[in-house]
Amino acid sequence: MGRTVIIDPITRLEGHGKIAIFLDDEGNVVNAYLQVPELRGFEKFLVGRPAEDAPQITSRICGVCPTAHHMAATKALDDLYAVEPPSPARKVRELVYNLFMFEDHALHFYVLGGPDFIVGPKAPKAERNVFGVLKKVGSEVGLKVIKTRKAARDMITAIAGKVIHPVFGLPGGIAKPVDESLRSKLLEVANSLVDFALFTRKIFKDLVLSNREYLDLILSDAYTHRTYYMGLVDSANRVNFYDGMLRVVDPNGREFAKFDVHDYLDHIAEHVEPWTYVRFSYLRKVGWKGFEDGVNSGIFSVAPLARLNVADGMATPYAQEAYEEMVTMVGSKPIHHTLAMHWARVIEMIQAAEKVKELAEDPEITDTNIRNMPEKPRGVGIGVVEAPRGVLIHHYETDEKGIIKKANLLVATQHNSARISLSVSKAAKSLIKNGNIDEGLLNMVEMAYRAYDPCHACATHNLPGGFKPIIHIYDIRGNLIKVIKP
Amino acid sequence: MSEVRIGVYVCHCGKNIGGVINPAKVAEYASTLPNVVVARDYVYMCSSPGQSLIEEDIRKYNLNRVIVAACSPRMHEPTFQGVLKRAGLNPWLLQMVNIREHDTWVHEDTPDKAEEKAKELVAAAVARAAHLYEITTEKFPVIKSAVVIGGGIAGIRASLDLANAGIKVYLIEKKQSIGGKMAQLDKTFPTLDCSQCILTPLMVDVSRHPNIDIYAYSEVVDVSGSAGNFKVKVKLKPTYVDWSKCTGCGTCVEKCPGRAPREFDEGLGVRKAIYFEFAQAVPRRPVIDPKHCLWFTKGICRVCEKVCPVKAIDYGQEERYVELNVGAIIVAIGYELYDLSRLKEYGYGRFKNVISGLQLERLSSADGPTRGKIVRPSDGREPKTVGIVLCAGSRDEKHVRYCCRFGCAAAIKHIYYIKHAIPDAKVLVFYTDVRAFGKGYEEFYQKYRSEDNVFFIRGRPAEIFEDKDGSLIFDVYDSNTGQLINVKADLVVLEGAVVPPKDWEALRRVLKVSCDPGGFALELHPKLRPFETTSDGVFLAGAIQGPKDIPDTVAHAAAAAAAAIGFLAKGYVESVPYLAVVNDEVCSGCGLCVSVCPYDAITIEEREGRRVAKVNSIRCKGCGACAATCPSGAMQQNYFTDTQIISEVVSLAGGAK
Amino acid sequence: MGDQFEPRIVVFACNWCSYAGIDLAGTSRIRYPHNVRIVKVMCSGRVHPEMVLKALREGADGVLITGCHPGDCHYISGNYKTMRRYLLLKKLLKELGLSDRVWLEWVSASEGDRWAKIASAFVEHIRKLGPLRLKEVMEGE
Amino acid sequence: MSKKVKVALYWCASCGGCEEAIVDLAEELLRLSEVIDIVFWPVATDFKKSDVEAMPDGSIDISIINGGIRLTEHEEMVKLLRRKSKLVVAFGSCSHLGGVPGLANLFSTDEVLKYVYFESPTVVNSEGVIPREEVVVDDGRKLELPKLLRYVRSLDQVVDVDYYIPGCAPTPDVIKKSLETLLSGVLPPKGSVLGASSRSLCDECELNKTKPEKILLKDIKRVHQVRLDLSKCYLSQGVICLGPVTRGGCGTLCIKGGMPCTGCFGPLDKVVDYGARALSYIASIVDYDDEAQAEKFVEEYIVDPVGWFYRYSLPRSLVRGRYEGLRGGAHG
Repeated sequence: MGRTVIIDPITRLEGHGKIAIFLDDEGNVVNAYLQVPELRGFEKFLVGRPAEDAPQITSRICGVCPTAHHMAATKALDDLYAVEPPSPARKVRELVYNLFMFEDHALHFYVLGGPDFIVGPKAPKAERNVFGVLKKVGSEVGLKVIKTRKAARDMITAIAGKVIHPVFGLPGGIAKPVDESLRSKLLEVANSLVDFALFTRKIFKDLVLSNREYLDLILSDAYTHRTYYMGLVDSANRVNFYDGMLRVVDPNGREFAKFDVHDYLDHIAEHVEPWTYVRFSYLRKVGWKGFEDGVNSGIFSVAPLARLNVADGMATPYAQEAYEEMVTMVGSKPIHHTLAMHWARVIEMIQAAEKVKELAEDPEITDTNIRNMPEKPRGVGIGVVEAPRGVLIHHYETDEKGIIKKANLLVATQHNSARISLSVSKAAKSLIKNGNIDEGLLNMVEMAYRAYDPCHACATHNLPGGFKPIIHIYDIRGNLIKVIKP
Repeated sequence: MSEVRIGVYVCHCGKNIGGVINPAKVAEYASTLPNVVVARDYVYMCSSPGQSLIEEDIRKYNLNRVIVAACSPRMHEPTFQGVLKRAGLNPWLLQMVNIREHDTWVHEDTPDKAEEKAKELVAAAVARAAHLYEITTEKFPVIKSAVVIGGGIAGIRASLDLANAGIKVYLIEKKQSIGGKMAQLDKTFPTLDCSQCILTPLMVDVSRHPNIDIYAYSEVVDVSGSAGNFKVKVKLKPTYVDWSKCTGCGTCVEKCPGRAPREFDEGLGVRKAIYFEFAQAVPRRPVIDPKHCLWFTKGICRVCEKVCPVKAIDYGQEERYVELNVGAIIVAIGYELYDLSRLKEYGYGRFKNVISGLQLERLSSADGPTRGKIVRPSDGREPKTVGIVLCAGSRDEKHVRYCCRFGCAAAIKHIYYIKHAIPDAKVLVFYTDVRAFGKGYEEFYQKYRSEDNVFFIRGRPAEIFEDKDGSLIFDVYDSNTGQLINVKADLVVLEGAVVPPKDWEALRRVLKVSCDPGGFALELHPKLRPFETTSDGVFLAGAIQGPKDIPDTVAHAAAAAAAAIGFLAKGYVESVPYLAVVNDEVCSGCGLCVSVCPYDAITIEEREGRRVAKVNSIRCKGCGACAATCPSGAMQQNYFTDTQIISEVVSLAGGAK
Repeated sequence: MGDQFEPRIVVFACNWCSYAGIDLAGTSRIRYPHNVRIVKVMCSGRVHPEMVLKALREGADGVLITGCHPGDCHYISGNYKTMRRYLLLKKLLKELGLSDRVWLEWVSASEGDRWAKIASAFVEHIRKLGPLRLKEVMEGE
Repeated sequence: MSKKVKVALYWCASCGGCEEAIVDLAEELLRLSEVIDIVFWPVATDFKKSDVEAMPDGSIDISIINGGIRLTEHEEMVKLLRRKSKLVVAFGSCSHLGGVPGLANLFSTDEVLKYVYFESPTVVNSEGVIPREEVVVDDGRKLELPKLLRYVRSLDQVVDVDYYIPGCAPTPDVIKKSLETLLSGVLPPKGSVLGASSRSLCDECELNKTKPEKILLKDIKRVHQVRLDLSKCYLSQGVICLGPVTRGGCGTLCIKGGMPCTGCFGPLDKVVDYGARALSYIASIVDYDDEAQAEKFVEEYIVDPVGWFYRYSLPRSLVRGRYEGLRGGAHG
């Protein structure tokens, strides 16, 4: 029997991932497994908790995207108590949500995923990190990154109470109104965010798109999968992070389904594998066909690229412009190139910034009518948002006192995990031939993986992080014969 | 205190402890425990050699903690604290271990388990003792005055003793007049002197005494404050007569057309709607009984108003309240007769000629309904055969378990009443035991049991039936002769059981006085402190502590007065040692302690711009509720800190290691 | 188990009612199981739930809190606070699977016999439940 | 260069919020890099476990560890770091008290797996597949998953901890103060909680002075049931605010955010069991002396004692989790 290559764990993404690659006797890849090695059982210990505590409890699933969980849970509460927030409250929520979307994308672009391009995939590995980025773009830019993120996060603190684990979400509204002095700060910040987003687009253009080599890499077959895509769209089928209908397009770009989140059970199912704690989402109506892509496989993906694929466009002018540029450059939709995820992320960052500005300017934002009082819970509450990493669904069932009896949390990375496995093994197959294990394998595999910005903290409520990857190569008898270090 | 040096002293208490476990073994074990410098056992630690043994050790080994494993701390804690004081140690460095009441007395049949338990209790005390610290108490002045509740013979005697000692007394009586049960009696045993003749002079003394204010027709409704400084709230019920104007001439009573059954005659006689409790009433000030007054019931009459020479009648009078500020309270509310109608088989209440001993007193009394003639209530005929039933309701599982302590002697006195009034009468006494225990009682008993036509039958009547002529028929099984006797009596007298007064339950709650199984007030110690209570400054006089005859009542009342005088004469009370104490550094002024303090002893103070809790050591009674509420552990209770209790708990939970 | 399990029981008793009642059982020589270990406090209102949990944590198989009957508290209302803390603690312990291990009983100064009955009943109750060994169970994997 | 303080950062079962908290130090972080030398930080640097193993014992000055202990692999790693470090600091609620994921101690691992892989409504799992610690795939190759521990633990339940930095997550201010203390060289007594207050939150709460003299509760209002007057003490409005029992130092973030304190900074020094303390003061101010009414109150209003009073500290509590008895025989 063949050899086993273990990359454990992958770095620079929020979540502990482990990849095992199996080689046959000819030294070609048989299979690659993405393993997610922990489970915290939030769904279980939410049982017995009062529903109104869910927004604060579930935010602890992930400290990187706590706002996504907090918001999904809060929306589930609106639904549970059948009480819509007053328009001002809804706008404040959306404002906070876009601030969050912005800073999270910024984090990924500059610290986690960006380095691959900004510094370059072929650059020495030791430089392919945030410090490398700073070197490449200059420390004043680095400082700008830090400052801008901080400004956005401080605004979240000011409105939501805390940025790491917000507290402001209540069924039918929010805890505290925005006052004028805060709004004037918001306006300042909003402008700086827009500037920064456009600046980021410029960096991406200059360093990546204008670099043929990188572009080819993005478009290369190694990073391409023809799967379904799912994401939220507004009434005009434009990208919306906070609310809307779930739209699914097939690998050929045709609308496959468009549904209200209440019907998610008809559309989404999950598959269990014994070698990982993560569950694999797939389209119930297409079915689970194993780890393969194509129209007949229910595997779908979410996250920035998916959102752009299911939408007909962006909701804000600059973002729309960048979006059109992307579609024209790639030439077709849906875009199946995993690495274009970074591109999509930049475009979304622009929309988030523009949205923040738009909402900060809205006169209603300082209105004090921020609560509609909930009455009796109606037993079930389902909420959905677009987390930075994709569709996030919280589903609670409660008793008549609003105590949670059952919880189901569908997280972006669960939706992506099947496609991530595809990407990983495809990358591996293209880089491991007849026993020759290219030193570049390590990062190529990682790049494929990292593009999704997968958050296993979310997917499994597991801890993020891990070590720099090491590849272990075993002989037939399973003895270690080679170790590749970064 | 830097280094902890503990001395452990295990008492044999003669055989009480030593007869069950081996105190030497316990001491030996104790000597192996941390911080223990010396451990000994001795036959009687509380004896003077025992005490000096500890005292010497404290000096010799310069101990700074003392543990005494002996009886309950409720027994001898003060004794051993005294030892520490004499040896120059703060008394609160003492830790007692209860290995008698909580161990050897209840685990006699498992001696080795008892010994193991004793060791564990000592170990826990050692663990706790390490965290003891010196406690100093504050002194507060006492107010040299007292409230006496109840104007019966006990209250009267106590009031006079206090007043004569120069203490201001407020005597509270719920009826119109003081005098109580004794005033209703015709004669007193065993001397047979006239009850009123010996009582009324005292009543007059009370009314004349400069140091005594009588609040008649009044009730204590609330008590706040604490020993040395009580605030007693008294309700003055409306009398509809302005006593300040009234001269007590009695014209109103004379002229009043209203009639009502006379309580003083136990329902046998009649009184006016405006009345004195009885002829020699003190104060001699009448009250109107609105339930029977024609003005109040029918809106007519107002005769009393018309005839009153001083215009003292005031139909509009309302109840008033006064607050008395006193240092001590004496409870002398006496007893009440058990409701005899609950002894269904005797027919009291159903049959006119079944009466209570007290009713017989009224029949025999010169100012009674019959002017002293003993007759059958049903037809006024002189009874020729009288049955006297002892222990009517007393010493009876179904009614009250305890003895009334005067029924027997009263019965003998009642034989005298009957034989004296109706020499040819036949008297049958039905008894279980005759308890003639008091001075001169046995002689009294012998004298009257041997009179002609007086028969003592050991047995209780079975069910009593009433004959058409009102006489009573019943069987009695005489357990001495083994015969069943059929009796036909003209009159049956029940020497009834006694219980605490109905209003006692409410009163004892405001006084924080516990009660015994019979419902009577619980004394601090049945032998050593029978007239004090667990509430400092509250004393017991007479039958409220338990049934008593007159001599015992008077003795008890005098003793209570003496105790109260001693307490007041000392001039100060000390703050409780178990005071709540705040750690200012930790306190955040959250104020939850304020919310739970039952004495409003805690306030929140601003200090250097911070809010901090402050305890008022006069008000704090040391319950520790605040310490059990404090979320931060800033609030602690002296002698019961979290650390002290938890170290004890941990040791007990883990057992002797 | 070989020889029968002897529960280790920590009892909190207030000075004025329960401790006195337990003393009375002693002076009246009323027998009850030796397993109980009494901790004196001035008022049951001083007993902190923390102390109860600590007892269980450190090896007690059961904890019995005793105090004055409602209305009889020497400190006016301490026993009501105890009662409320107990009710909350019970609800908490139920979720932690331990509610059977703690009882609250009122014992007055005159109820030596009642105390003996309660002590016997609680010891038997805990004996049936078996040893707790909270520390070992929760710390062992 | 070698004068710099050698610091290792590591995360166990945490959500990543603690790392974000450090990132939120922003410019501060750059300034710090002048005085400290990060010798190990999986999330951002290239050092590996093997590098740590290679270090001589006690060669790391300070190890700052966040996250609860959930896996055997966490145990191994923190034991290794303990051996290599002069000081070990528990960072954030999970490491300090067990944290929100510690609520999993209310359920057995089997209960969790059963729900997640069978009962969850979206799962399609007819063959009853369940992730296993060791799985054989393809032609006999083994894949392994780490073992889940039965009970989540706080760091000090696994290794000796010198200091604690509280919060979920610790605020930049608290982190700054803590690091200043640690780097100052003048160290507080072992076991101290750094960077925060020595008093409860009320001490620094603007609303404390608005408390009425006595707070007595006839009912409890759950946060969604009441429009709080944000200028008055929340507890006095009948909402469970854990400020009185919770260590201050966060600057009353949640209060300012219009929500009551849920206790992430944990207990004060003198407190043995946070939840018991919380429970006791709430029970003490309930305004019913009648047992039946009090029972009704508890039944009606105390809907989630564990979730409320032990939200962040169940593993660090005296009981630690749901007791399942000796050999599984559960009580209660």
